[in-house]
Amino acid sequence: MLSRGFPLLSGVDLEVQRATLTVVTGPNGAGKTSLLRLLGGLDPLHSGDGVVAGVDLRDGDRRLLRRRVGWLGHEGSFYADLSVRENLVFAARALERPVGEVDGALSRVGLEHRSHTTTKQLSAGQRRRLGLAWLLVRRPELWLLDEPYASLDDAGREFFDGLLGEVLAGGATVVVSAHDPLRAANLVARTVRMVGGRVSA
Amino acid sequence: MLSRGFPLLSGVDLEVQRATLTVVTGPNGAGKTSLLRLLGGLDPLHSGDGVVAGVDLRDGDRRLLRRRVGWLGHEGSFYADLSVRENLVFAARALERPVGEVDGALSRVGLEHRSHTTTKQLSAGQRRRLGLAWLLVRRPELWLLDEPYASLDDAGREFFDGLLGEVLAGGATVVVSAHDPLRAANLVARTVRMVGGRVSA
Amino acid sequence: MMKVTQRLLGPVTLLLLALTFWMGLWVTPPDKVQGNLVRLLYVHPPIAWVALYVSFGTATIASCLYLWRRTRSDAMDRIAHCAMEISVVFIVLTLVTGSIWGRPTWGVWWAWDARLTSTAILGVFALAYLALRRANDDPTVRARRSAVFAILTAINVPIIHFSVVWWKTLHQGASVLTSTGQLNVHGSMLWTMLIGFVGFTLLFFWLLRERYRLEVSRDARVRTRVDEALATRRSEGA
Amino acid sequence: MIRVAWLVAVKDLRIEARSRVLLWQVLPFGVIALLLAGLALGPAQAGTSSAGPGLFYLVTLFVTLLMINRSQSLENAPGTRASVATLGLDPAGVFLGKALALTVELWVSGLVLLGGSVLLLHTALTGTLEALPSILVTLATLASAGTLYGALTQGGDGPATLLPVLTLPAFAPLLIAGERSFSAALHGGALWEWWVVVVVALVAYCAVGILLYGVLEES
Amino acid sequence: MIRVAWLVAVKDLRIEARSRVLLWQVLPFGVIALLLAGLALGPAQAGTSSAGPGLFYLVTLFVTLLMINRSQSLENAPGTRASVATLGLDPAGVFLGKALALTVELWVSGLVLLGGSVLLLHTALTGTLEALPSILVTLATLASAGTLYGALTQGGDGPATLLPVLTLPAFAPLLIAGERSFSAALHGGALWEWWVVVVVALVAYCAVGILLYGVLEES
Ligand code: HEM
Ligand SMILES: Nc1ncnc2c1ncn2[C@@H]1O[C@H](COP(=O)(O)OP(=O)(O)OP(=O)(O)O)[C@@H](O)[C@H]1O
Ligand SMILES: Nc1ncnc2c1ncn2[C@@H]1O[C@H](COP(=O)(O)OP(=O)(O)OP(=O)(O)O)[C@@H](O)[C@H]1O
Ligand SMILES: [Mg+2]
Ligand SMILES: [Mg+2]
Repeated sequence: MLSRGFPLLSGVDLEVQRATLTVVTGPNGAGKTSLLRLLGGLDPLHSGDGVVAGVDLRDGDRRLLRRRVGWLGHEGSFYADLSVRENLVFAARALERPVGEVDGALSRVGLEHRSHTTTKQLSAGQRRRLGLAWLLVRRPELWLLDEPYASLDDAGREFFDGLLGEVLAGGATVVVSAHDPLRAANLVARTVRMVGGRVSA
Repeated sequence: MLSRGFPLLSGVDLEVQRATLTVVTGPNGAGKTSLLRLLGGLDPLHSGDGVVAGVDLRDGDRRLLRRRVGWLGHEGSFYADLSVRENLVFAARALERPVGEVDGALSRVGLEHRSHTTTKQLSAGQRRRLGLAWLLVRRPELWLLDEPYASLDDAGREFFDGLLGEVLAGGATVVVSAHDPLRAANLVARTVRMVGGRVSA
Repeated sequence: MMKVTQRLLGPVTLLLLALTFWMGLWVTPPDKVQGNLVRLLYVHPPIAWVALYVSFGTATIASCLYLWRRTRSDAMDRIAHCAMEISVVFIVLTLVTGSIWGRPTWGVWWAWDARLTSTAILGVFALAYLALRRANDDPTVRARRSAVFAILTAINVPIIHFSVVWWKTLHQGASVLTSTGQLNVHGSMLWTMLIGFVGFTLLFFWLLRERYRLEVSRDARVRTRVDEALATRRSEGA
Repeated sequence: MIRVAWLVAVKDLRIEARSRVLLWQVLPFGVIALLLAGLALGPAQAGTSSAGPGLFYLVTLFVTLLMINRSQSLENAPGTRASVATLGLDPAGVFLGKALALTVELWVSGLVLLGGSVLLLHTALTGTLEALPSILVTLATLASAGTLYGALTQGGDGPATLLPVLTLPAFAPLLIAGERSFSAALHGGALWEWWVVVVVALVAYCAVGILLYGVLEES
Repeated sequence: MIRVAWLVAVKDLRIEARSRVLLWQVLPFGVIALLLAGLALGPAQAGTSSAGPGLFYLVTLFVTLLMINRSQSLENAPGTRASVATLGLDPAGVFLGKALALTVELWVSGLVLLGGSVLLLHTALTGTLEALPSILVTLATLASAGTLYGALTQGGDGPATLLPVLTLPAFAPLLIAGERSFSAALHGGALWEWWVVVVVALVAYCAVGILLYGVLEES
């Protein structure tokens, strides 16, 4: 598997079970973020094969895949000039979800008192929380979370762990990249270790 | 203390001893990042008083302060179109340090094999490591580190802990904001907890 | 059959071009008004024809084929790229031969004439295409974007054409075949022109083939470099 | 498609209303550029209204480029792209929405610049009003072409400075057509030919955008 | 100061050499804008060389604005500002370095545009060569003024958004002076008065920059 004219990933042979939590670990630069982007159909696959949620990564319509994916990245920011609430309303409208869900999501992640702040004024952790709220509105089938703990405070991490359990119980699949071991260790079905663009264990 | 027309911090009463490690914790949005920026002279102080390294934050020449400060922020990126090495050489030249130190710093943070990669192509953790290398070249008196563990892998965190000890032994002062407890707990002289823009303990 | 055509392409091109030059310089008579300058007639129009229609046409068709899922292949992307590069060369040649012709006939090297301007604009399009390719590293992104750009360019060709048609023009109109369908040039001149058109068109395809081969071998070299990079990548952190 | 277009257009216009980039940054540039253009050409030529249409479109071109840049950079904030990509918005709708928002913004700036050229370059008022429909259509065409070209230059490593190179050859015929029909309105002359050029271009760009915007977004 | 200036200038030029924004993006834009300007004015006026200097400076203005933007956006990537701020670079040196790099870039584009206007607008070659020194000085002045105003317009959260409006009025006298001395070189006429204007402006902007750039950076 290649990407961006540079061999980001090669020798990745991975199968993820539906409705399980897979954790990807590995040293910096191992290719975790790249793998997650690939799984979400955010980057193209240049060689090798992959099928995610029934969509072929190489020849299939990756847009179909992306509609079913939720992504929380290192830089989880949205339209910087819209307020927290406006961003979520945009997502809800785009997905034809009732706009009423937005306020529920906001208070679940603890941003209700910041709902009229423009996104660019948020602190790092608040931005992560907004990312989680966005996912709550999205309710995707495949959750791809890149270092979800980063910048979150204790309460945020606890909330996140609770959310994970809920999501898995709801039948969605979760792939998380992490440097810290997840605290909700009992939920983890499989841990994959990457090194130098390969899955090593 | 005010900042950016919004009361970011108020009721912060803090004294930091020279050559000690202070950890600032607190929930998301508490004002940790804002406090660190203020200490480094990166943001102006609008009311209240503060003296850092002998420089008055309100009336003094903050540039004098900044020269003595090392900063590692949430988004520790540099000139995106320069390579890793060129960025460090720029810093070394600017500070009239021997350029030879650059390669030492690069190999200490484990980026020697990425020294000709442009900065924008680095992974999140590699970018953090570049930030550390930049600080190694800088050797500041006051280290301000915003969530230093974020995105670093295990080896990186270990290296960071070692670095902390070295820095403190060298007589520099370190202020760290963190959500995880630092592993090198024996080095921590004081933990400050912030809530809602105030120091609570 | 294919092989024979392939092998013959180069020699036939050379033969036809040599024939054009020989007939153009020695067989055909000088013009009453233009004198020997008229001999540019055997070079300039065919080159312009290749620059505008043959090469842009090839690039556009190849781009469409690339974008259509069923015929998508790297080959199409490469053909479009090579055709556009050759088009730059031919557009420059058009401008040069035209300017050389224009200096004695119109008294200036360049004029704000509709045809000249639109030729220049097309040249800029071709250059912009190459710039766009340079600006993208990822092969897929590059191929898609440049294919869309080539198609946008194709839209512009008729627009440019029409936007200048109503403009009074210095440049020669359709002078070889008049609207009554009557031939108004000397017989040997017509033959020379015809051979010229065929010769320069074949020259285009010959260049295209050679350029394409070069590109393929360069891609192969890139691939070996990628393999090397892959090896170092795999040894990373091991 | 229409629903998505509306959603995207409202979002873009709301961001514009919030950040006031058009109002405070682009428009003043445009007006002053008009003033300078008048000065650069010297009082003799600027006074004659013949230079008006040309200068109007030259400045409009510059304003358009700035606005396209802005319109695309909204989508390119770090992280925004990935998050929005997972919404799986219909690309044809996104194209139409962005083109619509850009059209509205260009109309606003076009009206201001027309006012400027009437006041500063002494372009005749009645002729200007007559030319208004053709100007609005030309601006809409510029907006839809610009949205397409903007998507072509988006994301890449180089900043969107590549945009001018790609757009200018395509804008050239539009600008000429616009300028000619503006001149024709001012001084009398055949109008419909230029209309045909602009309307054909508008339809063609919209068609290509609806069909191919997805291919660009994909990358 | 000189050391820092050199360091900054080399860094900016290296980034330019790496990203080729000038070569592939701004310059073609300039050339095409020149072509379009010729078209917008119509063959009748573009052919007369009198429009040459005005158009040259108008296009130069656009190119300058693009380059200033680029020059400042280098410093404004997320995180870059804070990291570089802690280097405590001498602001006078930063100003000189950035102005120097911008001058070099503007000279390159100026030469290309002059070539373009000789070829496309039939500006007389000998007159153009005569005007060259005055053009180079004017471009240097634009670069130093641009660096100053660029710093003013950055970090545009607050009321600073209004400041870009100031750029163009400041450029106006420079452009007029440059255009007049270019015209004078082409058609004969008094040159030295315009020289005085431009040189005084250059010295003034450099002085202000050296003294006050620190104040701007601070904010
Ligand atoms: C820089 C200057 C010139 C340029 C860019 C130029 C460009 C072109 C182009 C693009 C065509 C192809 C048109 C088509 O096939 O639709 C063409 C054809 C032609 N050009 Fe030029 N030209 C230039 C100068 C001249 C001059 C000075 C003459 C003669 C006085 C000339 C005579 C012709 C003729 C006879 C044709 C063939 C037209 C036909 O039969 O349809 N050109 N030129
Ligand atoms: N365009 C590119 N050119 C060259 N190398 C690249 C490019 N893009 C990414 N890389 C490299 O690919 C590798 C994998 O990056 P990726 O972001 O996937 O790592 P990661 O496992 O997420 O690391 P981290 O733990 O630091 O987040 C890195 O070494 C990075 O430098
Ligand atoms: N310009 C502004 N306008 C309004 N509010 C702002 C502005 N800038 C920052 N804030 C608010 O100030 C608060 C403190 O932000 P800061 O980044 O210092 O928090 P933090 O303690 O670092 O949080 P985290 O743990 O999430 O990084 C946040 O609530 C943020 O929304
Ligand atoms: Mg990563
Ligand atoms: Mg913070």
